[in-house]
Amino acid sequence: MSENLIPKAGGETLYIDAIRQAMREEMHADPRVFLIGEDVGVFGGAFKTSSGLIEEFGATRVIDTPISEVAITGAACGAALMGMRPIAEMQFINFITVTFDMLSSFAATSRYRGNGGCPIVVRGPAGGGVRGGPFHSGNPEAYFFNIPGLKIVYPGTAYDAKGLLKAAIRDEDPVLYLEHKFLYRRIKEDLPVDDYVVPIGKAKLRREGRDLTIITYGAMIYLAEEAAEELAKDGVSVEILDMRSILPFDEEAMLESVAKTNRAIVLYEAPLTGGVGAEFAARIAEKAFDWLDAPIKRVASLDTPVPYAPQLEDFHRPSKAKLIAAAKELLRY
Amino acid sequence: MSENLIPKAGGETLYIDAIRQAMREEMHADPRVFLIGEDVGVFGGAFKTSSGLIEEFGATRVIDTPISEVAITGAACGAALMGMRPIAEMQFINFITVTFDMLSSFAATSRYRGNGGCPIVVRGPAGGGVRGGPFHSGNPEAYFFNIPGLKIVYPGTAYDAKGLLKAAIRDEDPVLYLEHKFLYRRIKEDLPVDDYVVPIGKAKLRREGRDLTIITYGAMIYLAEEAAEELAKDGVSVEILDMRSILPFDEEAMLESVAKTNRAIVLYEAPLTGGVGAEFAARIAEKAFDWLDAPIKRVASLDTPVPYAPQLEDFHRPSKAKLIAAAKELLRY
Amino acid sequence: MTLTLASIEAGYGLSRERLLRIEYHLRLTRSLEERIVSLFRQGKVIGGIYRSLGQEGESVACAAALDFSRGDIVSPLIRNMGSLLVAGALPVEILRQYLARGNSLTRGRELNIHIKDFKRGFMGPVSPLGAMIPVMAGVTMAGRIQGKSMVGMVHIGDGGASTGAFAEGLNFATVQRLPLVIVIENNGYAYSTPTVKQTLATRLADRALGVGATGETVDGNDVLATYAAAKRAVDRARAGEGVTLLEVVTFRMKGHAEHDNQSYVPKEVIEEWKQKDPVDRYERVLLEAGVATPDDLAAIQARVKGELDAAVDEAERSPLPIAEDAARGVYHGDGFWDEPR
Amino acid sequence: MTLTLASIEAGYGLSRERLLRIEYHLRLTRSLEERIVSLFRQGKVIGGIYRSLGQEGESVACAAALDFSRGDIVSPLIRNMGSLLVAGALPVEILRQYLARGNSLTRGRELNIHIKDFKRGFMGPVSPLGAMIPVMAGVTMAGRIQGKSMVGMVHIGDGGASTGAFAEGLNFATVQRLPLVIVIENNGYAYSTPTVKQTLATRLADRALGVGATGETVDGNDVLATYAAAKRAVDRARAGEGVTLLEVVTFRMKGHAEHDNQSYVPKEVIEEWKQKDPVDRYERVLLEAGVATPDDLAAIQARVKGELDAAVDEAERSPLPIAEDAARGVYHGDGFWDEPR
Ligand SMILES: Cc1ncc(C[n+]2csc(CCOP(=O)(O)OP(=O)(O)O)c2C)c(N)n1
Ligand SMILES: Cc1ncc(C[n+]2csc(CCOP(=O)(O)OP(=O)(O)O)c2C)c(N)n1
Ligand SMILES: [Mg+2]
Ligand SMILES: [Mg+2]
Repeated sequence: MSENLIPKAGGETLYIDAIRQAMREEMHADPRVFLIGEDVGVFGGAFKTSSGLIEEFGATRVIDTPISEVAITGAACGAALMGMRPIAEMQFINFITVTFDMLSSFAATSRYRGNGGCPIVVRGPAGGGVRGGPFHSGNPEAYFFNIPGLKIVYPGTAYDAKGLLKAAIRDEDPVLYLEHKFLYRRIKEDLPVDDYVVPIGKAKLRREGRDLTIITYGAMIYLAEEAAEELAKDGVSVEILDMRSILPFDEEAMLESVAKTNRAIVLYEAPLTGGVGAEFAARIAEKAFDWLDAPIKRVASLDTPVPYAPQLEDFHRPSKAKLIAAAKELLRY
Repeated sequence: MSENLIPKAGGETLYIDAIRQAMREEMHADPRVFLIGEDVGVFGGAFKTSSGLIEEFGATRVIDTPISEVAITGAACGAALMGMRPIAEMQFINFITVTFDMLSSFAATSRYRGNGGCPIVVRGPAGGGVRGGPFHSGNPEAYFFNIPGLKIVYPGTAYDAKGLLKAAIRDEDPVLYLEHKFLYRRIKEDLPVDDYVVPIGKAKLRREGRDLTIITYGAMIYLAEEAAEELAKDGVSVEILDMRSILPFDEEAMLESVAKTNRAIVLYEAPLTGGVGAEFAARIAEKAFDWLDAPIKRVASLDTPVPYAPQLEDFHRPSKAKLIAAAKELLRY
Repeated sequence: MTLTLASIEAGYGLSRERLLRIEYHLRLTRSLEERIVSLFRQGKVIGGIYRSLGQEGESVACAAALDFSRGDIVSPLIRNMGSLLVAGALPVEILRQYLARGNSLTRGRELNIHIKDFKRGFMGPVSPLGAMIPVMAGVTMAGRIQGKSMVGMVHIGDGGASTGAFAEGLNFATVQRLPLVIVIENNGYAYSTPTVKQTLATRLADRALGVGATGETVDGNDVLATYAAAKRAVDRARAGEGVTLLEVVTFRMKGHAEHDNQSYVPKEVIEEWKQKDPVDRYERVLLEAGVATPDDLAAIQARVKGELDAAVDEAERSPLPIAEDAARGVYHGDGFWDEPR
Repeated sequence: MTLTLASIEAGYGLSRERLLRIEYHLRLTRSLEERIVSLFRQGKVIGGIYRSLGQEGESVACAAALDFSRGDIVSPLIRNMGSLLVAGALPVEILRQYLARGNSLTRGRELNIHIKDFKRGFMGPVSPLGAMIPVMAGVTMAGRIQGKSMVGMVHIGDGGASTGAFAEGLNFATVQRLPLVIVIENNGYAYSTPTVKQTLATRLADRALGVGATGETVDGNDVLATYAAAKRAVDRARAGEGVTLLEVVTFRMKGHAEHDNQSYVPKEVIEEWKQKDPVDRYERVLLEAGVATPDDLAAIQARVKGELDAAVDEAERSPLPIAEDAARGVYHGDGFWDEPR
């Protein structure tokens, strides 16, 4: 397909539309790309993320499936081995746990054991704050974080949502792409019209600061900003590093920032214990020890399932208050 | 059943027999306890862990099943809700990934969401060093470590294997019990004849030292000891803390030891990135910062699947050499 | 053949009292759901709602075949509010779920009909479809070990029947000859996916053939026929004859959830199924057979209205959860679940 | 009816050359496995071995029904070494796996027949049973998107058929009308578990009924009958008629792995199945039909012996893996898989 037939989008774009744009443009640019999942075709997806795609690309490239996450991801793996570039949608990212084995045993190990690269993208709505209760609010990135062979990304901006999804689709290895459902229609950005990717593994310095670094990703970048604004009023200069990619992650950017600010808070939306942020903290504790003027703090959700009632969910989640308290503690140190 | 009908075992006991003893004694003591899994009955289990149990307790309490990990663990959950105390065996712990959803969505959340406690034990042979290749050498503890509601234990001694399994069976919450297949017939200890449990959540100080703490669990305790012996020759005094329980884990013991030695290495058999040891390191970095005289080091497996050939697997795994190198680096600090 | 109370009693073993009780539960289900819709429109419901309009018949009829006094347990899906009500869940308990109140059975942690009480005989689902089949296999397995004569019943959709969990659970329960009835609700759609895209099988009950279970298909909008089929299945289970896979053919008259306008369903199909409404049909039977007079039916509706007025009132007055409670009750031992709310 | 070459040609479409090729692959499979056993006894094999004695017939016959020149792909189980050999895997490649050599197809990272080469048309399994069914569904789905006329074939055991992955894959492939043949090897046992404890179904092919696929059961120790059934299934697949679930009834003549002495199998049963040995039976057919003389058969065995002598020699001389390589080739881009070994 010639370059100029690829429809360019861009301009003011919702986070969710950035995802659709990325799929659409990649499907135009590369006939190997297809989308497979429950209700992704005729209905356009439970959140309408893929609306219009079946009309544009037909039912062989936008495939409605039975409720079979193992079959969906397994078929994606098989197709990937045949040279295709499947995008498998989980209706909610929670249901990725149903096919944990396919991803950990088959997809992640495929290249290493000589079975060939398995370039699939598994994407789906993650994250809380939407009153989804225990089964529709998950942040499962840590479950897959000790599984070499996978990649994991979790964009927090529309720009990154589009650029990382394109990078994921073009990647030669399996990528879990977590999209935050709270951001779908709440974040809108002016996106470039021209094709771009956001490289997997590169963090983004969202805010420069001197006194303290908040290392975070996903929807938490906005919480970090709120806290930073508030702390700025007290003259505290906060740096915010949006990791964006979780596996691999940008260790260098993390260490560089800590070398500058000498204080670090790791912020994430999943429960505290065993979260991805533990690894970030551990890396800093090993490799930036000399630069640290204070302990490494983590702010995350409570170690509980995600409760449903607003009062409970809000208490469960990281809050500006907790973040500011952690920051102040470090600054007093 | 009256106390004196419970058959007491003990004496020189293999690690694997400690597991069988625990199951047998608990089944005698408590009619609610039963074992369910593939080939656990007539055959006595792929590793013969349950040999003799079906003869003693009959086929209603030692249940051979189809190859259906979801059904096995799901049925265990249902039975647990009915007041039973099921032990579900995974033939190899790797296959626990097949039923990740049942454990994370159903079992772990059951109590929290008002569905009642779900006291199941899921156990199975874990760990490498046996030339099992990518699918029979797994250490999946980190996959489940960000899932509040579960407990995880990983004994390294026959004493702990027995005591922790008894504690797991008696526990009111779901426990993943990882047993190291390399240790099955290689570790033999003199066990007490009387009933005992090893409480979940308590670490064990295996070796006292002054210069450096190695925080570890599972089969790695022996590697830690080898390294400690060797370092002792150079006058280095190493403390070894066997965590034994992973979720919950004994933060206090960890911090206490680091407060004493001021240097910590976290050692584990799983791949480095996203391993359980990252959380241990993160806790130390937050809560023992003032006591640290050096960075926190981690020694773990390479970030790859487990390869099959001995040369490859040995290189993949943590080694005494790597451990000693890490120790020396810290001591020079 | 003209229908009479005597012929129904002879054919179905249902007394007038039980027939009217079924009618009461049908109306209770439909009206409770209407109350929930109106609370939803008032913005009082937290999260979404999943309608069972058109499926009240099979929900109530299947559960009516159980004997809760013998320890039977039903595990409904989201569209089986009727099963819960038959098992004895109170409307106020369901309303408190939707309103996410602190004294709901889940204390505000879980939504809609995800509630459990084994004493009364029900356990709501978790969201991952299929999971409850193995779980209910385990429930009945425990019942057998414990020497109970209980029967389990678990619901799954045409869509949920495509999950591996369903398949493992069905085979496992069958080979273990457990006293379990698995009801597949073939309501035409799984979200937007029609059953023809879910599977090439034309009878979902045929899944039974592949594992050696008993399979049966019944018109799920025919309350009496569904009751009879469910009763046969329950009797078989109790007699130790193992698993029945009972397919009830019905239709989801609303979208998957409130935001889904069901644009993918042909209008004629909805019209056609409107004619087959299970509650209307059942009421016609009651009238025709002289089991009830129009006044009797009106009295039942009046009773339902009164009960629901009170229930909504009570639910709305129920306390909100205490924020700090979010941290508690994950593990045994912190006393959370022993505290009154 | 007396068997003749002409009657076999007419009935099965197999020429003398192809009939002898099947014989060659049967002998090659059996003999290669004997070599592996002897290497195992010499302590040279890393890890365990899983015998296919008694199952060579169905492995070879099913794969022989594929047309690798059209891009067909077979995904065998551990007991289908024969399928791999038919697809063109070399004995030395399999031996290098068992000996964990650095120049094996998996470079010493994976064991036994877990090898893949799509150019030749094979992909070994991962260990979690059932996973390959969805994966092969995807392979054939891709083939269709790419406009190929390829067919996929994937093997599963009586035990593996109890997995959710199998069920999801079977239903998915069927409803998508994919060109896939799923072979269930009912060999009586899954490890120590007899098929009666695996499922109440008496015919595993009946799983097809529940999803709308075609099901067929065949005597897996009858090489010609199995070939014919597999050929029908492959033809159906290639013609766009979708999935066939082909049950081959056979027997596992050895324990699950070398350490398992099969004590749970009644002696008579083993004796009985010995009489039904597929290789013996096939050779009797060849002799009876005048397709081959005893000398022809001896010549094939001699050829096999010669080839295996050379293969074992080459495998034993193959280099061990380089330790440091363990760290490489996890992700694209480090060049590992492009380097010659
Ligand atoms: C394993 C899993 N995958 C996906 C979903 C998302 N989901 C919720 S309901 C639904 C459709 C269910 O259809 P069906 O089983 O036919 O039940 P119905 O809604 O028609 O009653 C889907 C796909 C889920 N809950 N669980
Ligand atoms: C999901 C899963 N669970 C358990 C196992 C362990 N396991 C390996 S082979 C086997 C028995 C397989 O029996 P069957 O499918 O009948 O194949 P056969 O060995 O008879 O060829 C088991 C239980 C596995 N590999 N995968
Ligand atoms: Mg449905
Ligand atoms: Mg078998």
